[in-house]
Formats: sequence, C-alpha cells, structure tokens
Amino acid sequence: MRNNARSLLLLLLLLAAALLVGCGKHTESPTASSTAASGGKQITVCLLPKKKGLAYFTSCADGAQQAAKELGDVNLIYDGPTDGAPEKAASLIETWTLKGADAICVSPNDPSVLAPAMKAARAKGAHVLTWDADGQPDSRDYFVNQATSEQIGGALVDAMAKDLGGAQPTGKVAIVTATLTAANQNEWIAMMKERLKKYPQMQLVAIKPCNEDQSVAFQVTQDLMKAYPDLKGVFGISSVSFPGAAEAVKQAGKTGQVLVTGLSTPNAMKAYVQDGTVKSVILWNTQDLGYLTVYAAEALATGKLKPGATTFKAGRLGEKKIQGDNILLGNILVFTKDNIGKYDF
Amino acid sequence: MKLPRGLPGRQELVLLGLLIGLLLLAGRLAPDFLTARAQIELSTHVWELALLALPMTLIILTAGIDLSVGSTMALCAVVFGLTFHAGWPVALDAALALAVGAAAGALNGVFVAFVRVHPLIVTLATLAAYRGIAEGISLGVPYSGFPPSFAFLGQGSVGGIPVPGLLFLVALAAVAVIVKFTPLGLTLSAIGYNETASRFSGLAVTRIKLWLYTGSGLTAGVAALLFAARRNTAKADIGTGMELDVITAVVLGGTSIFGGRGTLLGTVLGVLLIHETREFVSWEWSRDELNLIVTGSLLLVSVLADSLLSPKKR
Amino acid sequence: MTTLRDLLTRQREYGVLALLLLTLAVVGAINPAFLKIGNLRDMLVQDAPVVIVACGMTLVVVLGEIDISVGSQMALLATVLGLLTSPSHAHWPVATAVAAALGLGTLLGLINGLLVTFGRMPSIIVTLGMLTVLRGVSLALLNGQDITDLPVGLRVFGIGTFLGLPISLCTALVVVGLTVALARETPLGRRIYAAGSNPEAARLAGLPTPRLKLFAFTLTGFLTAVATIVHQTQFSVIQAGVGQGFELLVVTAVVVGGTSISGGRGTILGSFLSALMLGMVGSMLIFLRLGVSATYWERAIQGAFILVAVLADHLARQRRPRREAAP
Amino acid sequence: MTSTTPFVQISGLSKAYGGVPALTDVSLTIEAGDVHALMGENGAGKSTLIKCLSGVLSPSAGEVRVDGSILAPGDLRAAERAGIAALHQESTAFPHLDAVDNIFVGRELRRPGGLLDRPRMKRETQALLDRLGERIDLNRPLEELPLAQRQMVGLARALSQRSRLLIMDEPTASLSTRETEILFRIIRQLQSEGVAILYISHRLEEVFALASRVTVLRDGRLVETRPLAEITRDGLVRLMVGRELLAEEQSEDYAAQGEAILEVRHLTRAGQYHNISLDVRAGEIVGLAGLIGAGRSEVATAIFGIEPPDTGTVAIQGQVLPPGSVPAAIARGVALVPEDRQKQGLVLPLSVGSNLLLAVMKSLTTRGFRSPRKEQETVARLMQGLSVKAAGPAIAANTLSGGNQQKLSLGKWLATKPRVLILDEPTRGVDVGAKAEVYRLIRRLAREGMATLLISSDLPEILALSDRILVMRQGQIAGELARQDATEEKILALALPSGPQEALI
Repeated sequence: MRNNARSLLLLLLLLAAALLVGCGKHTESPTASSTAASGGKQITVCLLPKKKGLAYFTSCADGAQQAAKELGDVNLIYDGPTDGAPEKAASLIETWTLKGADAICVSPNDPSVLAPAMKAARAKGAHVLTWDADGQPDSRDYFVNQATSEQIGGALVDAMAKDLGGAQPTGKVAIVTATLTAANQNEWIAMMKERLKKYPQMQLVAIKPCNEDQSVAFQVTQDLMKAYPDLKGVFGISSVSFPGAAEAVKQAGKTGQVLVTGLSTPNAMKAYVQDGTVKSVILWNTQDLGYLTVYAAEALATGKLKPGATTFKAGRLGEKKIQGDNILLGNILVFTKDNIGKYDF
Repeated sequence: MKLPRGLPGRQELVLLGLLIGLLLLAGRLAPDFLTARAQIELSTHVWELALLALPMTLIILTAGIDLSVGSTMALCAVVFGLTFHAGWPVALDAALALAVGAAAGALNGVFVAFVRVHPLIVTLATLAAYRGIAEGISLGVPYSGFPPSFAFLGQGSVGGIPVPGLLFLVALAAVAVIVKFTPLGLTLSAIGYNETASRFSGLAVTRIKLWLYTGSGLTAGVAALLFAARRNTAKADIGTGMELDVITAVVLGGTSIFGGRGTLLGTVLGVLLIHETREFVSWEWSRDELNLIVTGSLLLVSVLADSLLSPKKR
Repeated sequence: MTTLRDLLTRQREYGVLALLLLTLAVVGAINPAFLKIGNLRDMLVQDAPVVIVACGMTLVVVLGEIDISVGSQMALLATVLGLLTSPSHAHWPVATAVAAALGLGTLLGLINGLLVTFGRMPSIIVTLGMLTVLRGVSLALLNGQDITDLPVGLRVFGIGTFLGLPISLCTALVVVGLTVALARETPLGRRIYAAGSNPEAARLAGLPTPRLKLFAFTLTGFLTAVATIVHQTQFSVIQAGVGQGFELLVVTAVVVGGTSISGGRGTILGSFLSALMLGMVGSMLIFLRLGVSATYWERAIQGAFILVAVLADHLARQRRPRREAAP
Repeated sequence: MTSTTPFVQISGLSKAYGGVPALTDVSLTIEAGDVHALMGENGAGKSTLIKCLSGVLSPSAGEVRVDGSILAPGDLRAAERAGIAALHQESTAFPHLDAVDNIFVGRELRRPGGLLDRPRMKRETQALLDRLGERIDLNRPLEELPLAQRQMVGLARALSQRSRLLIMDEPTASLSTRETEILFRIIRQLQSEGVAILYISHRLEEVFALASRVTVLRDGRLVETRPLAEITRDGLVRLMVGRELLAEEQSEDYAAQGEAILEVRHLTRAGQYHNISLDVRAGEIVGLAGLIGAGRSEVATAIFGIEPPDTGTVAIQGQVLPPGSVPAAIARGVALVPEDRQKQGLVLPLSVGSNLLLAVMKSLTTRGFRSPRKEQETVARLMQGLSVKAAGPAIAANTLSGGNQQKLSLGKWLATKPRVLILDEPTRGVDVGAKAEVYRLIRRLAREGMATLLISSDLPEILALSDRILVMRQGQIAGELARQDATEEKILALALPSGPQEALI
C-alpha cells in the first residue's frame, strides 16, 4: 500500500513537471502564433449548428466555407454536438470564447440554455450572431434572419392550406416533430397553432415526436393515418421527420389523399415531390444562409458592420437589408414540382 | 511478483500515463489550452459528471449500476423549474428538487435492495420512466429566469474556483473520508466481491444499497440544480446520455464492473482523462465525431490493457 | 401437474403472450382499426429490426453477456450500405454491397466477441466503447451528408414483398424460426444454454464457453446487418442518427421477454413476443386517441410498462417454491 | 506389478495453484474391472487428482497413460475418447436445463443433418433413469427437482458415456439408502462388464463394501495403495489422518451448565423446516445431526436472520430477535460460521485482515471512524489465537489453504464476543492438524460459557464434541440423544427417512 502511494506521488510530480513544460512552451508560443496571425490578420469565425451531421447544416456550412474562401481573412471553424445536446453546444461556445474567437455564430438548439454562454462570450469581446434560429435578443449582436418562427410556422400552415385547396381548407392534420423538448420545433408548433386559427376547418389532432429517428417518424405517421382515417395532412417539421412521414404516406398508397409538407433540404424530398406525395417543401437557400452568416460575422469583427447600419454588402448576395438587429436573407422558398429540380443541396 | 493481484493502482498508473501523454501533446499543439485560466473555465463542463461519478463509483463497487441518473437529473430540474414558475421561493424549489431526486433514487433502491431485481433492469426501466415523467409534467417546456443568487451556484466562483468545483471537492473529500476512514469502504468492497458472505457477516447489505441508490438520486438532484444554475434553464431533456458518460468515466478509472475493486482516485483520474480528452479534441480539431471515436477507444484500450496486464484468472 | 398459473409464471412466453393479447383486445375494443390486418402487418414490419436483433441478443444474454453496441452497429452498417450502393458514391452492385454489409456486421460482432473472450473484458464495457466509437465512425463516414439516391434494387429489401408479405416481415419470421431451431434443436444451442446456466459445470463438461460466446456475438452482429438491410431500406434517405437508442429497445425486449440478465434462462420466442408487445405500446397510445398532451406521457407509460412487467415476473418467480417440499 | 500394461497408469502427477501445491508426485494404476477407492481428508488432493485425470485440469507435471499411450493433458475430449468419465462432487448440473439436456449436453445425439435427435435422447435418458430406478419429470428444469434426483441425473450423465473408467466423487452424499443400494448394484454390474471405477467417499463402510483396492492421499501426496483385504478399518483411518483417531480425544466432563441462552420456538418455513424448537444453554454444545438436505443449515440461517422463518421465534437470553435481521442477531451475540466458507464465510478476494474485521469493524470504531490501531490489534490477536498460517494480514484470503480459510471463517466471529455460536460443518475440507485445533477451540469456548450449536455430517465429530444431539429428518426434529447413549447407529436410525416416499428437500 505504502509503496503504491509513493509511486503515485512520484507520478504526480511528473505530472506537475509536464504541466510546467507545457506552460514553459506557452511563454514562447504567442510570438509564433501572432506572427502567423498578423501576416493575414486572420479572423476566427466559429459556426455552431444545432446538430452536426444533419445535411441541412452541412449545406449551410458549405456556403459558409465559400464565404470564408472569398473573404480570405476568415479562419472558419464548423463544429457542433452530433447528438444535438444544447449543453454541449453551450460548452463549445465557452471553449471558442476561451480560444479567442472573433465571431461566434450560433444556431441555438435551445435559446435559454445557450444564452448564458453567449452573453459571457460577448462580455469577453467576441461578436455573437445567431443564424438559422434566433436566440435571446440580449445574447447576440445580430440575427441572420432567413425566417422568423412566425414566418416558418405561417408558411407551413399556409402551404398545407393551399395544397388542401379551397377557400376553407378542411380536414384533420397532425404534426410529427423532432423531439418533445426541441425548443425550435416547439416554437414553430406554437406559431403553427396560432396560424391555424385562420383556418377553422383545419383541425390539429396530434403532435408526435419521432425522437430524431426516421423510422419512428415513419411508424408514427402510419399509425396516425390508421387511427385517424380521415387525416388529411401531416407536417414533418424536421429534416428527419419529413422524409419519414412522406415515405409512410407513399407506402400506404395514400399519395394524394394525405398530404405531407414540412421543412427539409430539397434533395431529400425530390422523389416525393415528383411523385406527388409532397406538394410543397418549405425552406430557404441554406448555402446562402451560411454564406451570409460568415460575411456578417467578418464584417462585424473587422468593424465594417457597425450598429445602426441598415444595409451591408455580402459578396455575391449583394446588398442585404438590416432591420434593427436582424440581417435579412430574403424569402422563404417553397419548393414545388416546378422548381425543385433547380436546387441541389 | 511485485504487485499483489487485485491491487488498485495499476489502472491508475495507466490513466496517469495517458493523462500526462495527453497533456504533453496538448502542450505541444495548443499551449493556450494548458493555461490555468483555460483549464478553470473549461472545468465548468465537467462538474456534474464528476459529481455523479462519486455515487456511481460506490454503486459499481457493490456490483450494481444506475442507468437512471441522467433521467433523474431531468426530473429534478423540471420539478425545480415548475415550482419556481409557480412562484414558490427558490430555496424551497431546490429543496423539493433534491427531495424528488432522493425519492427517485430510493425507488431504484427499493427495487434493487428489497425486491432484489437486477439493478440493470430496474434502472433501465426508470431511465425511461423518469424522463417520461419529466416530459409529462413539463410538456417539454424550458423553465428559465432564475434569480442571480441562484445562478451563483452554477456560475459564481470563490477564490478563483468555480462554486460547482468547490462543491465537488467538498463532496469528494467527504466521500473519500467516509470510504477510507469508516467501515463503509470495506463494506462496499465486500458486498461487491461477495454479497452472500457479506450478508453472513452481518453487513447491512439491504440498507446500504438503499442508501447508495438514494444518494445517487440525490446527487442527480444536485447536478440538476448546478445545471439549471449554470445554464439558467431547467428542462426535460437535460442529462440525456449522461449515465453512459458517468459509467465510462468510472470504469475507465479502474472500478470493476463486477464489483469489489475500485478507488475514488481512479474515478477522479477517469473523469479528468475523459474531460481533458474531450475538451482538447474540441479545442484542437473541432470535430465532435472525432470525440466519440477517441473517448470510446480510450475506454476500450485502457480496460483491455488492464485486463491483459492482470494475472490470468484460473 | 401444470396449472394455468404455473404455465403463466414458469414460461414467460405465455405471460407475455397473454399480456399481448390482452392489450390487443382492449385497444381493439376501443378502436377497432387497431386490429385491422393492415395495421397488424405494419406493426410487425416496424418491429422486425428489434425482433431480428433480439434473436441474437437473447443468446448473448443467456450466456451472461450483453451487447449494447447494436444501435451504433446499425448506424455504421446503414451508412456503409448507403455509401456503397449510392450512384453518387461507390455505386457498387446491390448484391455486392449487401454481401459487404453482412460481412461487416459479422466482423463487428466478431470483434466484440474477441474482446470479450480473448481480451477478457466485461461485455458491457466492450460494447459501451463500441457504441461510442462506431457512432463516431459512422458520423465521420457520412460527413454530414444525407444519402438520398438509394438504388431501387436496394430499396426492394425494405418495401418489396414476398408471397404478399413484406420482405422484412418474412425475414424476421425466418430469423425467429431459424434461431428458435438453433436454440432448441441443435447441439450448439443447447450448449449455449448450458454454458450460461452454470459456467463451472460447463467447464467440467468440456464445453468451449469462449467459442460459444464468440458465436453469439458474431451472430448478433450478422443479424444486426440483416436488420439494417431490411429495415433502413424502407426509407429513401439515410441520415445521421440511424439506430440511436436501438440497443435499449432490443435489450428491453429481451429482458421483458423473460431472459435472465445473469444468464441461463430465456427463450427467443419470449424476446420475440415481448418485442411485439413493447412495439405496440407506442402505437397503442396513438390508437387510443388520447389527444395531444398524452404524447408527453408516452415515455413514462413505456417505462412503467417495463417496470411492471419485470416486477410481476420477478414476484411470480419468487413466490413459486424453488423445490418440491417434503411434507 | 503385472507384466501387461495396466489400463490406466498415473505417474508422477503434480499440480499447483498459484504456487500452492495441491498434488505432489502421485502415481497409481487402475485395472480394468476394478473398483479402486480413493480416500483422504478433504483437501488431500482427491478432487485435483480426478480433475487432472478427466482432463479438466492440466497437471503441472507427470502424465496419465491409458492402455499404455499418453493422454493429452488438460484435454477433456481426449479423456472422453479414452473412455474416462467423471461424476464430479461439485454441482455439475445445469439448473435451467431439463434432465435430457443435462445428460447429453456436450455429447448430443444427432440426426443426420446435425440436428438433435430428441426422441432418441429422451429414450436413452428414460432407459438410464429406469436403470437407476428413478422417476423424473423430463420436462422440468433441474432446478425444480429435489436434490437427490439432481444427483441421480448427474449419475445418469456419467453412465451415459459408456466409459471404461468411471470416476465418482462422493456419489452418495445426498442419496437415500434405497438410492445408494441401486447405485451399488449398478457399480457391481459395471464392474462385471469390465469397467474400472475410481470411487471417492468418506464413508468407510461403502469403501469396504465395494472396492478391491484403496489409495490414500494426504496433503496432496500419495500415502499408500493397498488391497482392502489387507487393511482394517482403523488402519485405513490411521493412513488417512496420519495418527490415532481424533474421536478418541474425548474431553473431560463438563461443568454444570448454565441457563438457556438460545431458545428456538416452533420455527417453520414452508418446504424447508417445520416446527423446530430447541434450547442451547451456556457452556453447552448441542449437536445437530441429519442427512444433507434435512434442513439443518436452513434452521441455522433462520436463527441468524439470513432468511426469516414463516413463523416461530428465536430468543437470546429471553429476548426475542426480530426475524430476518443479521445485524440484530449479531448485536445480541449470535455468530454463525456457515457451511460454505468460500461463498458464505469469507470474501475471498479481500485480505486476511479485512476478512477478520468484516463482522466486527463496526464495534471497533471511535465516533464512527475506523481505528487502525484497534483493528491491527484485533487482527493480530485473532491471527495468533487461531494460529493462522499466512504471510501477513494484508495477503488475500484466497491464497490460503482450506484449513486456514476455515480458521478465518471461524475466527472472524470470535472478535464479536458471541454468546451463541452456530457452527455449520466447521471442519469440512480442513486438514487433520487444523481439525484438532478447531476441536480444541470449540471446547475451550464452551468451557468459557459459549452456547454452541454444532451442525455436522461427520458423525464422529458430532459424537466427540456434543453434550446433546438433536437429529433432523425431512425438516423436522426426529429425536434427541444424550451424549452418553448416542452412537452412530442411533443417529442414523433417526436421520434416515423411513417411508416409501423418500424425497428429501
């Protein structure tokens, strides 16, 4: 026992020595890194998706990468939790802050969980933007706004109403969401409920989570169609639940009878749009979103974009309007049979 | 034969070696990572895991397991948030959350200790049930807006050390003292190695197990409060997957999943190694998927090394 | 003398079957749509992957081991299968890609088995490590992309039918049949049960326990590949996050089906029936049309269901006298 | 020696576990058609020898030849092919499997195509069991069968191998007389068919009734191999124990006994024991005799609080104990040295010192904290008092010999200063020297006023130590014998079941 304790002590000393070595290195290194930085005046921009690995965010990141390449002075970091856990996202923001990131662009999976970390980052001098979804207003400088929750929720319901047809679209509808606790989805659902009041004949009968699993989305949709034989429409409001729901409708042979609409990248939904299972897919140009976000971040970090500005120039996107602290991307896209072939992301 | 068999220490040395290796690598690649400021800041990511690892070590030491800790955290957080939003005083909410955590743990304990269902099965079921209750009573809604006095618990620091860190150190010291200097440590080992003989020796196996699982639930309550204070949010999805992280850290620390063998020092090293690895991989390579590969491999390699180094069983 | 009560408690299959039928009857009475052939078929199709993998898992658990990496195995296999067949990636012939996936699944199971037997590591740790590593590998391979162009030849496995029955359902039934036969009617199967029942006696009887374990893990890996092939091809897109939590479904099905976590006891039929029963709980709540807020209690109900099932069985088992008593 | 090659020849066989020799340089020959008895105290190396012989263990040195050719060491299948089958002493049953599977697993009968030939296996099982005169439900898992039936299934498994050398390790341990007779008939029949049998038993009368030659082992070494015709019963015992019979070491008469310390009233647990009442007075040693499975250990564990009884009470000095609480029993001064020291008595991976402290450490604390000084003193005192042979208190208990482990198992209770000591098979697997020490210890404790309940299947031991003997049969107390008029025959007469339905618990 005693012997063991002694060897542990020895190793602890070793550890301390190692730490000293590390710190020793540390004293020399700033010069090395600062020379590299001063050469090109590199700006570190960190891009945080809600959940890394989703094709939607990957295509945003592609656009971001384009922007970084065009700008030349941007060192882009794209990372996020692969399980979409908000606390891990918050941890990443803290890590980036510590590393001295110039701008942190956050797609908040859960605004309230991320807010403290975002505020702390701002307090430590980093510029914080939200993109894709907004956070708490005091937790960020700008929101790169492709669409507000209100607009998204409205667009979803409107699209369904249009697809169902008629002046008073009628029928039972259900929502297949990501998880019961997904903050964004919950906000959209709230907005959708709001908008549904406009269509009194459309009745929301169920909200089901798919737990970010396509096969659960599939099964839930199947069950919903059987439990509510007169179901007319299903909203798939995540890029996982949408194709799962569409596939269920298609395999049940209810193409045309049960309409599916939702949010997804066009590539994943092309087949369903072409065969008529899905009439409209709601989204925006994801690559442009990433692109605009990085341009905004760079402009903010270099001082090109100052508070109070009403427009700013974003590369190939040209002049972009700023409304208060919202940088507007443009319109929500509705992909239909006619235009979906033109998009590849 | 220099090292007597079963001696805790070999695994700890392996871990220490790995940790030193990692830190040396970090020192070469990212010196900023090793500064005291960075380390203290980053440490805020680990306190809940570290806290939960303490009761988990003791439970695994008795050849048990608690898969429900993550879900218990969620349940406690939601109870806290819900009561806070109902306008009850914060202290009362926190006390209630802790009580719910202890009760959830005690329910596990009753099934494990009295009914004698395998802990893996009990906590597998409550893993689903507790999170389900959290979702049910909160309807998935996040609660926030807690007062600064409460936030201090998660965000404040005393003498440069974050409050959760202090809390952990106090808990660690308390558990270490109890394990080392009271009969409990030997008792837990004895139960883990041979529960029957422990019963025949008059050790209060049933009572101890009940307390252990209750303690685990209570700690999950504390972790939930720390989380709520640090992120200013209480929600039904917090702590998802936490149980696997905690178990990974404890097992990495050399505690035998079959019970009997294990040390707190090992667990601390295991937690530290997992934490430093994760943070460094995030820091340096910014690839979360790489993190999964590295931590999983770390577990496999270190336990494999331990198993191959240990004397062959008959 | 076998009484009904004896039957229900001794053979867990019957208990699970009774519960299954009861649930069907109750839900069917409330909403007859639940009992339509189409719905029963769909439920079976959805349960197919759990059923298929549970067949292998039962043998693993009977041997006193566990495999919690099957969800991540499924993720990796689906990713590889997608990448290999997709015209915009490797574009292999479907047959070759399917063979490769089966081979990879077998290999993954073999690695688990080797680490457990020759690496002398506890299986829960081996597969916990693999759960993490394989998830990371599949994410890295997928690199944030969806695979959206699965060839029709591959999707046939998921949406095609054979003699009017969905292929996945047929496969599940065949796998159940074969593994039941394996467990009951072959020397290998009986040896697996023997080795799980009493390891020391198995040693004295000269049973090659490590090889039996190797077999069970490898079989589970192979069956995970089978499940992936017939299940994930149901969908037009392969995305990150496939198979998340799948291991819990399978382990729960096996345990609720009466397999003892400490080995020796358990039947594939029991796992099969309990997989069906647990799969039904989710659908059941939709068919009961409990409304929107009931959704939030779904997980709690599932958890309670498991707890009650396990507890009831445990108590029934305890109350039964262990041996015949002298007067 | 004969000029022809012997059937089985064992030469220079040695086996050590982690440096501790269990078997040293043993050589012997077994002829076809011979019943060869293997005797020796527990721990003498018999089990190790038969495990080496049947290929379960690989010997450290030496070889086994069958028909002159060397048997591959540690290869169970090779031993089987050479015609060696073993009925091991430990529970070799697969509790979850039925009788058919238990008999055939590992050597299954197959149909063409490799599937099990169930009908044939079932038929053969039935035939084997018929031959053993046993009626067993073939569809029940073995765990649901009575102990004796399980034993018979094990025997059937050994017989099914149609071996040329059948090794039987204590086959009669839990058999009734009727079953034992059947077994004997079968052994003689096998013998006449030319099968050699290596028969291990403690029961001298069985050995004299069956065997033609006997080999005696002591402390892992061969003492002698001799035809049984040339040896007397006492001579054989002398060979085994190495000196005069311990039973002769009768102690002096006891002083007048004190008040009743332990009072057990109407203890009943369904299926295990029924209406047990007994008293043990201070300074008294009460023997509790009976067959294995008669319910003695169950009564002991009930008194100690491990498994609560359905009804009935246990009182210590007039105060009733709460049922099912071991700590309460210990607090009132009850100690139980359980029958299985490896599973119940000791926590083997822990150190000697820790094991000695387990039961007592709570009372050695000061304000809840352990006191290393007190603990060290206690451990040192106990180790010295028990003369435990160990390198030190820090060494793991599983490195000790059986006798020293037993001393630990007993010694850990002495520190609790019990008033009631329940000993369940206190000398099982203990070597001769240690056995005498244990006897002396028990007597000394009794003289100091300990109330002792002694459970033993070793009748000479019961007779040598007890002041009074209670005999259990099928879960009930069948009778009581005073020390003066107790004999082995009288005990057995009470212990053996009489009716036709002989199922033991």
